[in-house]
Amino acid sequence: QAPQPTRGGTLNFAVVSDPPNYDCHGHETYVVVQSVGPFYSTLLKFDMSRYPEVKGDLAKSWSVSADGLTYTFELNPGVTFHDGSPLTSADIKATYERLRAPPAGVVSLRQATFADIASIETPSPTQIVFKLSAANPAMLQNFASPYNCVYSAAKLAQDPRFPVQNILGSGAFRFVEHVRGSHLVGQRYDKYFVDGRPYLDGFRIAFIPQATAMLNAMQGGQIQAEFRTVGPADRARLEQALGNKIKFSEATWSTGLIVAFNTEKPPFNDVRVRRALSMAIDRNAGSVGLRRTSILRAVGGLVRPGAPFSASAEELASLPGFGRDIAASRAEARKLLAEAGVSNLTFALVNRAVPQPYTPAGIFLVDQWRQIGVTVEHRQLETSPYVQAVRAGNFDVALDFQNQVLEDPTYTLLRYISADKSPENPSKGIDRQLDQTFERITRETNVQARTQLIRAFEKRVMEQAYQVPFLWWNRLVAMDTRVMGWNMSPSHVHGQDLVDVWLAPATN
Amino acid sequence: MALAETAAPETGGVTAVAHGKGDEVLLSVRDLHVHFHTSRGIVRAVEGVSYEVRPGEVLAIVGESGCGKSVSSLAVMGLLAKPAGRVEKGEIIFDGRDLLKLSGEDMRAIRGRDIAMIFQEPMTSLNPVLTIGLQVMEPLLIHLAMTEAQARARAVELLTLVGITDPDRRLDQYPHQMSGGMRQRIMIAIGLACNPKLIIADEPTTALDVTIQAQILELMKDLSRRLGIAMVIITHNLGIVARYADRVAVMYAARIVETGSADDIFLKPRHPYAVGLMRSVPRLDRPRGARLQTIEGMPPDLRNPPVGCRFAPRCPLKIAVCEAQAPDLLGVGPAHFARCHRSADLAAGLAVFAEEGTAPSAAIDYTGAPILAVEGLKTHFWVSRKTSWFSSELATVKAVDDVSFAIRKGETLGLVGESGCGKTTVGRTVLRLENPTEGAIRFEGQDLAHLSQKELRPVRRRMQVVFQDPFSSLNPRMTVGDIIAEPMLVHGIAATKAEARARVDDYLTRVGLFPYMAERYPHEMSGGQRQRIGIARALAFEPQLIVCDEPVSALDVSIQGQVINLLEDLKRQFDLTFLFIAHDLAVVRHISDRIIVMYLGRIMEVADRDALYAEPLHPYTRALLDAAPVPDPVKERGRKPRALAGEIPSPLNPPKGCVFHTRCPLADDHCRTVVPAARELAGHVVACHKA
Amino acid sequence: MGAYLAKRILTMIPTLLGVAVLIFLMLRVVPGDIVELKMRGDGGAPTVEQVQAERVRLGLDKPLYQQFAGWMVGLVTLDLGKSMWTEQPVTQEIAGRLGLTLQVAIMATIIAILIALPLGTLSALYKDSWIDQAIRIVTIGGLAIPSFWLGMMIIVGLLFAFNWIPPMQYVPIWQDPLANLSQLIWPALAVGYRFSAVLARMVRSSIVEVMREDYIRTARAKGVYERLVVGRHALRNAMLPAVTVIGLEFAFLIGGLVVTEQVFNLNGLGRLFVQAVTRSDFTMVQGIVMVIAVVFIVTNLIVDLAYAWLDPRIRYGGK
Amino acid sequence: MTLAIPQVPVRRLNGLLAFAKAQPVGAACLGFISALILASVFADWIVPNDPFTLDFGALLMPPSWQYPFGTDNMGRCVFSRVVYGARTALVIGILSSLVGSVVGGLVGVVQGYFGGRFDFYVSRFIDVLLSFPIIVLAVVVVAMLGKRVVGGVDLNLVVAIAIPIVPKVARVVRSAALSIREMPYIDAARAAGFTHQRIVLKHMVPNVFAPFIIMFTAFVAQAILLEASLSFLGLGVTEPTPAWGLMLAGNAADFYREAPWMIIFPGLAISLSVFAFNLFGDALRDHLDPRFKL
Ligand SMILES: Nc1ncnc2c1ncn2[C@@H]1O[C@H](COP(=O)(O)OP(=O)(O)OP(=O)(O)O)[C@@H](O)[C@H]1O
Ligand SMILES: Nc1ncnc2c1ncn2[C@@H]1O[C@H](COP(=O)(O)OP(=O)(O)OP(=O)(O)O)[C@@H](O)[C@H]1O
Ligand SMILES: [Mg+2]
Ligand SMILES: [Mg+2]
Repeated sequence: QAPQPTRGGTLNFAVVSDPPNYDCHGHETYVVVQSVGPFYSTLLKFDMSRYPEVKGDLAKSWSVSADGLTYTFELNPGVTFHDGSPLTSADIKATYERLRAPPAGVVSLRQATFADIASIETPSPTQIVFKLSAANPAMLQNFASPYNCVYSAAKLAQDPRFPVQNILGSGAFRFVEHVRGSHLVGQRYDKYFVDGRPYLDGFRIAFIPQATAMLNAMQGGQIQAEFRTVGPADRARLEQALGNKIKFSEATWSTGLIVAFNTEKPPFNDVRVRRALSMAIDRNAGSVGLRRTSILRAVGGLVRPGAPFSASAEELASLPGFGRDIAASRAEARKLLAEAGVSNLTFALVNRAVPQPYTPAGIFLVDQWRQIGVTVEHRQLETSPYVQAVRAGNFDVALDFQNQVLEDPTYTLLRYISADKSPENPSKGIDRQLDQTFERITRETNVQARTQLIRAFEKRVMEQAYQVPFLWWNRLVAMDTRVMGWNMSPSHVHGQDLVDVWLAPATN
Repeated sequence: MALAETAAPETGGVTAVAHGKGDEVLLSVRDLHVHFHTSRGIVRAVEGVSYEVRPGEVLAIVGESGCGKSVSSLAVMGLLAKPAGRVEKGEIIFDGRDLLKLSGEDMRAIRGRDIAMIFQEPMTSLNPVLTIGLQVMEPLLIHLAMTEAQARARAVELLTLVGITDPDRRLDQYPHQMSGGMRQRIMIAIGLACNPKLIIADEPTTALDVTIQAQILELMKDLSRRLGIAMVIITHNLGIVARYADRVAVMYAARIVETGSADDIFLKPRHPYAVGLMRSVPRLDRPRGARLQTIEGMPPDLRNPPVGCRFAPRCPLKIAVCEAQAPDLLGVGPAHFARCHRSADLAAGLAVFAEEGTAPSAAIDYTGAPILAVEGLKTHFWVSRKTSWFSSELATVKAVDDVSFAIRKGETLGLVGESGCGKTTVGRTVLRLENPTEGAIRFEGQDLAHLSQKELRPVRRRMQVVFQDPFSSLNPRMTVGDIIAEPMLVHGIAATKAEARARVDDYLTRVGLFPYMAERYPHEMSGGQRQRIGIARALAFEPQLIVCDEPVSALDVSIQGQVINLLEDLKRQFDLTFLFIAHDLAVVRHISDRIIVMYLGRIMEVADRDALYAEPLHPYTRALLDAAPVPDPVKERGRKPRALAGEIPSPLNPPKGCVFHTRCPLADDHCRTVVPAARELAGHVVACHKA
Repeated sequence: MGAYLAKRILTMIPTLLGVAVLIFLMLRVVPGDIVELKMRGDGGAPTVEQVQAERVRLGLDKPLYQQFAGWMVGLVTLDLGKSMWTEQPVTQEIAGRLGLTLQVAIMATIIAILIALPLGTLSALYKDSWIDQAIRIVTIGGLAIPSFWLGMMIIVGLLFAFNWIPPMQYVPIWQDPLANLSQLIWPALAVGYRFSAVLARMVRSSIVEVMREDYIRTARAKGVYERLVVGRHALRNAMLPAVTVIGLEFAFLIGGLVVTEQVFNLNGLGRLFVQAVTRSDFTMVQGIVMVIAVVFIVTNLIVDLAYAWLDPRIRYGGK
Repeated sequence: MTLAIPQVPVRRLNGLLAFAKAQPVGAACLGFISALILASVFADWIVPNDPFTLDFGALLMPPSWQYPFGTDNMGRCVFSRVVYGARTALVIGILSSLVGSVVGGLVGVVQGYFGGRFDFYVSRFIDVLLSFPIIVLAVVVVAMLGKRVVGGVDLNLVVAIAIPIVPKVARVVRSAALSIREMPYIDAARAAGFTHQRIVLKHMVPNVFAPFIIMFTAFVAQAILLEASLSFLGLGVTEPTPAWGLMLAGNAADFYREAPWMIIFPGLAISLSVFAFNLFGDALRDHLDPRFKL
């Protein structure tokens, strides 16, 4: 039987580094969600036990009009910010206005995703209505994004940048202290609007940039959890050292590596070369091998394996580069290269200088291409120049990554359309056929039809190979066996509000 | 602080006391052997040395550099460099105890208490970070168990004794705040602190100027007589030996070759080396001969000395037996011993040294245009001077201040003066290695003072230089041949390498070396040989004028004679003109036609060589001549100690008026305010109000 | 003395200015841009306009000379600007880390002095004996073993033996000395070993050299006890070059703990520096470099003062 | 760093023998260094396995005949990677030390020779460079230059390691050059009317060679260490190039229980080779110029 939650205790966990600032809206990094998220509420949130379904957070209930153009939310009553001021629909309106049309000096990285919102109305303090300009099957997920922290309208009116350096939320925890580079402390908010929550007295985050140091800290008992991931080898290490004091949760991650070809640079403007290089990668063997030393694991298409709309194993196997006969695949690849006249191809693979999983992936890819006679220089760059190089097209081939916080194809497939329509597309490829298909995918509300469109889109992407998925990551969370009430999800930004987490009393 | 006054003029009574202890021996060194075990072999630095010192007696040990003088006395002190240096054999009996058998602690108790030692380098022998007071008081506290107050009182007494004024203040000062002469006085004070029975002074004045040297030596002599302290003075200056020593031991290649009373050694030398030594130095007290007599060759390598008499390879009197069998130290007179197979022959006059001719040099035509005329030359340096606590100021060193002279073709112009008086700077400015601040340098009619380095290039061929230090004046990375050939090739004197090669051989031969030496590197040559290479390099330019900056000062006396002779020969052969810089009056007198005496950047007196020595007009010239000891004990005994008092003032802060007035016995108020102009007087040019 | 200090401080200005210009120019060559990194580093997809707006806000669009002038004005008023990453004042960010780094540097210096003085003296006095050889190997080992590897070994050793690692959170020593020391003693040991090696070698060679000096011979000739010869006559002279080394090494530790801080997970200046560089946080890098340069120069000044205190030749000026 | 005027005699042919006799430990180190050089030159023939081949069937294998130092977490042979790592370390170490020493040496000699205002301004610039800790300077330069790999060597990394060396060498060589400049043989050369160029190149440069060569060996050691540190920080050599520092980077230490050989052998390789270079440099200094202090 499920153990009864107990109250009390402080959860110590690690996050890789400080949030640069506290503004959820301006970030796309889990660091902000994991460290600042517990101080805030959002309109909706993902239901961790039934992911990817959503549930209410501030919203008690909601309804969507039949045409999919009107979203009406009923708010929980009696919600207060940590300074005691009440939270009303005005605050939510202010928050969403800031998200979809940030004032000068404010960054909202979610501007595009809320572009479909035409207007926001607040009929009453507990009711808020969003009117859309077009139906959007991804909109509910969008409202559940943990980055949509709800800010105080009053504060925003005084200073739109107020949340950048200050934390005033309505979440389960109150901000106590943040020592840069060292730690951040939160304490239970006694007037949190959900009765009996949170269980924890508070939490304390240690910022530990190095994975090894984090593991050491876990082994030394200084932290009880780290919610991003540990590597497969670390699991063995921790199990050896800590035995049954440690437990693990595992899931395919909504994050993956993508091999991108710079289609503006010959010979990568030649589809044969791109496809050959994609086909030379033995993803299946890589998955089996790399899972033992890196956080790479699942072979998948454009959609995370296991997620709605993902390709089945059979469907995958028919795509170029995913076939089960690697020898044949490589032979084909050599042939394609020969046809393209670049049998002795040499190029540089731009990769991110981050140990997991970029480095092993890079090493593996270099080795794979070596096997079809291609010489690759592995060029690992620090994140900043890496991002710069990839975005500016300063590369031959790049190992890019995708991080799908919201897994609806509307968001996840965006990067594959023509470069002039998608700022995320590093390959510079232009493919109107893909654009058209994508447009239909974003508006198609019929699941069946949508799935078919996605399959077609996927096939085209794999064949043209402007950018092709390599492997999906595997999320492996290690935590003290005492940490309870936390649920695994495919994304490390979901379910991190710590509302339901509790610490079992120490046995012995 | 006039030393001349403090020294007791009549010495007779004191000496009598000193010798009154009779024949008991204070220190007896017997058959001492010291070896150094180095990675390149065993250096037998001292072999079978024996000598005795009686209370109150002054023993001088003389000999060439490296012959083992210092090592033998360090062995007495138990201060040989460990672990390389070892006493292999012998006894050192001091006051009835064999020092070699004492424990380290017992030996320490003797050092500084019974035997004190004074070293050569006053600048480095005192600890720079400890006060003078501490350093003087240290032996008192350690050996005599005095209290601080007692020790300080005694230290004041000691400083007064060695002629330091204001001793109480000096005790709290640091060594760098004193001049070299004062530091040496302090070293003496330290030596005297515990009333030792014996003081060993290892070249105590070599690093000092003649006038200061005279002060220090007078002081030491006086103190040893008054306090009855025996002294061992190590030196290579025969004049000092003659003036101060009772007895003399002459060392050659790790052995004592002759020992006896000072009179015996100087008047009746019985070893050819001792004979040669006396004859190879230019002397102020004798008429000047054209050539010096020299001891040819070089001392042997102590790692591998010759089997027979060690001096045989250089000895003009050697006979067959000399090379086969090493002679013993045998008596040749009362308390007079020599280590020579031919000492009897020498005594009997059967073995004689060939006398060199004394042909006078060709008369110089003084009427022609001078080859070099220096007019009103000033060379000033700007230096930053630390004044006190972290502050400094920019000061001017007037290294050369209004100097004028001329050299005629074929003439040798000597330039003497004590250290720091600006001799080198004159030479360097003439060569345009320094830029003159003011004045003209007319070389063959052309004023060099304002030429650019590029314009100077053709001039440089005709004006060359020989430096003082033979060890640093040759590029250690070039072979001898390359060193001499390089200027010929660069200046187009030799068109091809082969031609240069041939000329190199020629020059090497002319400077007394061998053509095969062209392949060698400088470090494979001795000091004298290196100096010859330096001369050959200068000759290779076929110059008109050569500036010789103390070309023999760094050389041993025997080698010095060789180089001086060589310079004279070459001058005649190549029709050269020399500007010859030196601080040794005898050397300058020997080689020069005319002499300039400088003091603190100014010319004091210019005169013909003989006139200058015969009747010096400037009081400074007179003082210099007085201070220089001559190697003749009889003459020295007749001379009164007339050391010039005081120190050389700092060039940063030269005295007003006549720069010499602070030390001049004749100075009056006029001298203190008005700079004397140079004027002609009896064939001299003198800058003195009193002359 | 006051005048001297004033003059010394004045002469620092050109050096600091040089450092400022150099680091400023060097950073502008660094490829990549903090704005891109901030917005895209974790997969964000901002529009071009957004990126540009953020650049404008951070002043990155201004011409170089304007940026430089702005920064210089800040420097003069002791305002190092704001970090482009956190938008917190750089001084505040640095202040938060300096304590830790300073303490590790000081502890390493103390450890080094405690180890190096006896070892260096011993090996000088027993030059070429087996003691000397053994010490020499130990000290060269200190130069050879990378301190990050040593640090790794220390941590791994602690984990292996006790399943324990030093506490991660820095508490100032006056608040909780035990926690503080148990955190910082390890990195101090890891870098202190190298430091002590450098120092011991310097102490050895300068004692060997001093023992050859004439005044040591003079002291012995006076019959001074050997322990006084070493303690009074030799050590003080030999300390002079050692003081320089101590100063230099200490100053270098302020910025040079980069790797060690990484290994020991210390929230110090070095880690901040590497993070700032990898993030292209120019103002932060500039600020840290200026602080390091100031520490370096001030340490040099202190070394000079120590020199003067130890060496009367400097204290009382030359003749 | 102080320096006495090196009066170093040139020892030619039998120099090596004399060195071996006078400095047996130094000679042993020279032997080790030679072995290291040979190993890196002939790495292809020495190693039992290809250092790049991933073998997922042989992850974290303990040392065995096939894998003398075991395998790493990618199934690569640690021994082969250590041997190839020697190549990386030596090439980068020697190259950057050479570049740094030559540039610094030339700057120092020219500074020492001309003195005056030129010397003053260059010295101030050198002061500026010297007030950066080495690693700080290297980190910034690495970030600044990025990577430029030519023939398997990251030239920019070489530059980044060389730059901190330049001012150090320049300073020491300058002081040597200053004292050499005062030597009479330089005066003789000036009095001979030689050109500046000739005096600098023929008379000064060969005479600062002793401090130069001593510094060069010492800086090879430093450069190897610095390269390892940078690689450890992830700023140096990149995977899959075998390099010692890189082998310790990332999560290598996590395997301390399962595969301690992953961190022991590369660490030893760094330590031993730096040790050898340092000891050799020491011996060389004792041999060439006992008064020289670094
Ligand atoms: N520490 C040492 N190691 C090796 N050889 C030494 C050492 N000290 C002296 N020697 C050698 O011993 C010999 C005698 O040296 P010593 O110092 O006694 O000569 P000296 O007569 O005092 O000469 P100088 O007039 O130059 O002072 C020399 O050949 C010298 O090279
Ligand atoms: N380059 C220089 N900078 C500053 N002062 C200098 C310089 N060269 C010489 N002097 C000073 O000028 C004065 C004269 O020096 P110079 O070398 O000409 O004397 P000298 O007569 O040759 O002495 P010595 O007999 O010691 O060789 C000295 O006080 C010296 O300190
Ligand atoms: Mg001597
Ligand atoms: Mg001179």
